[in-house]
Amino acid sequence: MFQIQVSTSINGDDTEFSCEADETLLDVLRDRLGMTGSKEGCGTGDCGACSVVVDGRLVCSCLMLGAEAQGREIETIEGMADGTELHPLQQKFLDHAALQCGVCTPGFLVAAKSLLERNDDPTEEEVRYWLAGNLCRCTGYDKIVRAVLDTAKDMRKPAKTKKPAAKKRVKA
Amino acid sequence: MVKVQVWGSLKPALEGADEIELEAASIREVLDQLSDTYPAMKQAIMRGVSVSVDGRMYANAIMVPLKPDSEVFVLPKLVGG
Amino acid sequence: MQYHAPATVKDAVKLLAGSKGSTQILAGGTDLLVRMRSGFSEPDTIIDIKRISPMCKIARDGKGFAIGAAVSSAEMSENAALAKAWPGVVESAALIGSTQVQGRATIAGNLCNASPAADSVPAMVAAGAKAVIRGPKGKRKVAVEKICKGPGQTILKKGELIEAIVLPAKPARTGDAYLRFIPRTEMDIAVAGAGICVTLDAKGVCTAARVSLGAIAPTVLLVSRAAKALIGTRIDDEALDALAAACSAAARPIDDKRGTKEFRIHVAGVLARRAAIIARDRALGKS
Amino acid sequence: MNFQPGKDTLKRNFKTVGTRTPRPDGLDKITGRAQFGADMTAPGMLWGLILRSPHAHARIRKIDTSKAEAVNGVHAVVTAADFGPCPDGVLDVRENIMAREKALYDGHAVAAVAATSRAAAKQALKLIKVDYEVLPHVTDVDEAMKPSAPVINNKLFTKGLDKTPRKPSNVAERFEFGHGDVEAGLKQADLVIERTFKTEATHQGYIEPHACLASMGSDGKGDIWCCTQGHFMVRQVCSALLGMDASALRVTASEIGGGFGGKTTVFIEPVALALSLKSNRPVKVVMSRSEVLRASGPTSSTSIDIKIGMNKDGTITAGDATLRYQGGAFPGSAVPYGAMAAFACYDLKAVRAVGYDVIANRPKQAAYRAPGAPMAAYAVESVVDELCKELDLDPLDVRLKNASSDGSKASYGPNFDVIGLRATLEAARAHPHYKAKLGRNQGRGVACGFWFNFGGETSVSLNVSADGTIGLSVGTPDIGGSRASIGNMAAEELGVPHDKVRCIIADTASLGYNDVTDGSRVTFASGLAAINAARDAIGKMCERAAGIWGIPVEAVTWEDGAARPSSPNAGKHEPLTLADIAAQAGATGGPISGHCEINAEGAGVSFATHLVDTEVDPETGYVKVLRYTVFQDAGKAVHPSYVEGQFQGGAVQGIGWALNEEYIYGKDGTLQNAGFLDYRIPVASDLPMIDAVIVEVPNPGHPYGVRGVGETSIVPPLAAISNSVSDAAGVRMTQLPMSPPRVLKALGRI
Repeated sequence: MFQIQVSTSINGDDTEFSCEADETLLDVLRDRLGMTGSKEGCGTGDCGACSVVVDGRLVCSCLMLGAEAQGREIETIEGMADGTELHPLQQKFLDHAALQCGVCTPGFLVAAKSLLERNDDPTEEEVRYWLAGNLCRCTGYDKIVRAVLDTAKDMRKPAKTKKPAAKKRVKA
Repeated sequence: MVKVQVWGSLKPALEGADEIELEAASIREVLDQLSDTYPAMKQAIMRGVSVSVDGRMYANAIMVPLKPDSEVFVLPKLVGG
Repeated sequence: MQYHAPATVKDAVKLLAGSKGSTQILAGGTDLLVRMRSGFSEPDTIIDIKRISPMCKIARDGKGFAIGAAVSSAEMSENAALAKAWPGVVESAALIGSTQVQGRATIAGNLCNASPAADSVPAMVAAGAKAVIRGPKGKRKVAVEKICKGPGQTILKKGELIEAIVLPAKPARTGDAYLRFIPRTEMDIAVAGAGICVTLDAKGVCTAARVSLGAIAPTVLLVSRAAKALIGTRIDDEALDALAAACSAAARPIDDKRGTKEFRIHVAGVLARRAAIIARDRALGKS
Repeated sequence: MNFQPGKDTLKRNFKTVGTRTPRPDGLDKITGRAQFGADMTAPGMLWGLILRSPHAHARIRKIDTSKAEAVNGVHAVVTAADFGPCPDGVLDVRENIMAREKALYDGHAVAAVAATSRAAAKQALKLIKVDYEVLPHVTDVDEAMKPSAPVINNKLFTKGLDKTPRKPSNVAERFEFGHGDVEAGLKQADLVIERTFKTEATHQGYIEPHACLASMGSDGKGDIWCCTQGHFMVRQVCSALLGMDASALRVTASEIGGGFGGKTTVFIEPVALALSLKSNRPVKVVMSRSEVLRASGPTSSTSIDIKIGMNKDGTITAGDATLRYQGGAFPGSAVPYGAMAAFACYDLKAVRAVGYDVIANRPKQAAYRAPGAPMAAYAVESVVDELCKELDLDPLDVRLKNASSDGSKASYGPNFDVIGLRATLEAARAHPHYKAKLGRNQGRGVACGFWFNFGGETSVSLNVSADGTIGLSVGTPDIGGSRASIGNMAAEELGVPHDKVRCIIADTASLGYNDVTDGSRVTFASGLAAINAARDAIGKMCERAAGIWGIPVEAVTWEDGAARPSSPNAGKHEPLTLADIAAQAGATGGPISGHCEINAEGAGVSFATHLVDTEVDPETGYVKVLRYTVFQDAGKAVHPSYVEGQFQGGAVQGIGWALNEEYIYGKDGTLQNAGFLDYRIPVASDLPMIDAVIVEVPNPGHPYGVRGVGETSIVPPLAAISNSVSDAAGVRMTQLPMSPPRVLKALGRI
């Protein structure tokens, strides 16, 4: 089988890989690039544990081919903290005990970050619906929702230093 | 004497007795005597039992000391989730 | 398996017409990749249409809209003009799967997947949407309700693909709505769905209506008898009861893991009634 | 130095215990660094895949693996023939991990391959030819008990009857519990209600599928990395199945992405090990979600009859239950625990619970959070609720009137120690939720629940480093934050800040045996062992201080993290802190560590009361959960955030069980909904916040009063929600899940 050569950007790093045509982006991240922070809970887009952001858009990496990553900009959980500085959501998840087993946590963080970049003042209902595609079996979601709402509140505080909406550079 | 009861479906194994009294200083002695006296109990004990002593549950411990008036209850082996 | 990402519709059609074995178009991929993983679908060739720029755009088509086949439902929700004109269609697309799925899923893909439970299809049918089909012999426009022949089957011929979905200009005092029933609040496939589009005259009397039902037959249905129950009325309780009865009567569903036959028949009527109220209020400018 | 229940006094003033400290594994889990079961790789690793039966019940005439073996990249193919004789205790496990003569359920493993790529392994699976003779099957519990049902195991003769039957059947065993004259009790009652209930099987639904990496050398030594609730159990079972010395196999528990009981047994680990043995390469096996649902262990489906008598004043005169639990293709459903737990919340003069353990063509059930109890509580609490309604009595008053309390005789036999059921009921009655107004189509439900909670075999090692920090090794995989709570208990005991203690899960070669993480035992038992280990280390540090000061050890006490002379008579000595002593450890006698190896006893039972409001859409049967409050006795909440987390998580799993989760089998006996799309666990938008009220009635069996909290929280919700929906709909619901079609049907709308 011929492998496809792909050049892409992952968390700002230029990355090249080769993959089979039917390999998903999740398989590539985990098995070829050693980035195991994105998890496979279902492989069918029903659990959100593999959530990544592609060109500013939240997607399930299990529902995207590795080959489709050509020229795209991909953000994963591994790029969420800035060096040792945690993203505010990460800190709030710790503060609120918003994780138990932690296997769904990377997906929730990536998805919640994508929400707060679009809506810095979500209602509880908006948080719940945005995150409906991220399954958690341990927490009953209560502490996760609180952590996201609390992060939004904190991030709004410093004189509207609102983060710019995620960069969109769709190269079609 | 230690008072010993067993769970409902094992009652026939005690050959009609609702409760029996034994001289025993530990769970091990209770289980040994039950096994020796009642063949049907032996099988159940071999498959595994939990034992309650004065209201406290022991899943797999036989060396637990008993008081002379302890109440012992033999139950199926417990598992959890 | 081969993967192609052509840059033009022409190239895509050429690849599609010339491919051997089974070929699948990859738009959002949210159904295709699931089928591939379960072994249901084992294509020899995949043609990714997301590198074809016109297919990634929502264009004004006269006074209507042409929604490229690679446009995600999230992009539809973000298009203010589209959401204002056809809220029912946009909302139906926003019901497909999760936020993550909506970032990829397309209504053209939803249609081609040919599931009777596809959320966006009854809404498109009610709105009078047409599919623009491109193939080796050129272009044709077909009403959305005519695309699916049965579960998993479409009228598309070898070498053909859907280039865009076209929504007409919205007539004055017209409102559309789509509602579905699922056991949870999100993440399920519709157990039943109802899309309604109504046009009222200045007095609030319904002059035109389209009623479409999902998940209650092998394909999405356009139920003219149900539309007739609304036309000439003010969409009052009596008309709504007649609508619900007509919808239940038209439903011929199956029992499956998602719902029973009797449940689907009943709920099809309930949903149609509720959707009609929303559509009516939208036509009246109330919402 | 070990804690003596009943003799030692309980500690009630705490510095670290009871605070909400950051968890030690937190950073790894929020950055994606934590390594779960599927995240490990090894040089030269192969991918293992398992072929599964598409039939519910079929004789395996022949398996031809020759074509699969010929696929390029395939290094091993195994079938049941690769698993030889084994001890009786693991026979059923051996049959379950690889079908031998018969495939007993849809999804039963029949063969496995290991190849250099997943694609090659997938291709090889397709080339394995299995010659099946399809047999009649049965999946429903009531059907399986009928004399006309296909007999799944012709060597199965019902145990627990007065006389062992001559004919085999699908009924493995009968259990009976209770005391008093039930018939007389029912006769005395002003009102007797009798009802039959059914519940469908549900799955634990952990988000991380089973995964393992096994490596077996030709020298007979092996390693397994896997997500499990008990790596010592994995070692025992795998070594027994492959005829290895237990100590030749080292098992390391990865981070575990949820278990809830489902990871207290093995499915893929022995298969991966056998593949590794055959290929002489490391082999990784990861289940797909569909495999998890088809072939790991869900709960029992059940059918339950309840008869309860009540007087007009609310006194329950007698309770009678018959419980039938289908536990999949092998004996061992949780029916005895269901029967024992059914009436545990009530202090009854006459009570009887009879349980039948039934086999059917479904995957072998595994433990799921308080195994067996939620369904039994559902049935009993539904009838109690109906009696309250019929007699116009307040459901909390009636429960308080009949509640089990300290010293009362439990329905399953023994007398209770100090228990907190009343405290939870009183907390519920005083809570604003109980008085809040309800709207149209809305209803309120109340229910109580009980779970035993375990202790069990536990081993902990606590090492004092030269810089005065602590390494704490425990052997119970952390499924919900237990490293934080255990580390905090050690810090409390030693008198050091919590962040000076690092708690890890040690592998099977580095620590004594530990029972699995189950029965809500870890914070209790590993915590108790950690406290004992800390006391052991303190004893040693006091000896060192005594040596340094030249006074007898009896004259040294440990307080606030330092050794101090116990009285002025002992002489004037500046306190020696833990760090001071640690720095001199080498010179004063060598390294200092504390140990504890125990069979932990004294686990305190736990009770909860749940309150829930729902709204029913009378036109669609859709149920919305509006408000939910959990009141549960934690004894002492070591880490309140994770105690609340257990309450909330259990309640929501119960909501799923009550409303939408179910195993749906087709007429052909195959599972119709083997995915998260149609196996519908609750999503964030389905739910309100879950209020968690921690009640603390200290357990006399633990130095800090700790009780297990993990399991009780799933016991009341099924009944609480059913009672709430019944209240809202005005009709008694008797079947779970209360999916919209069932609710609509109950309402008479369809």
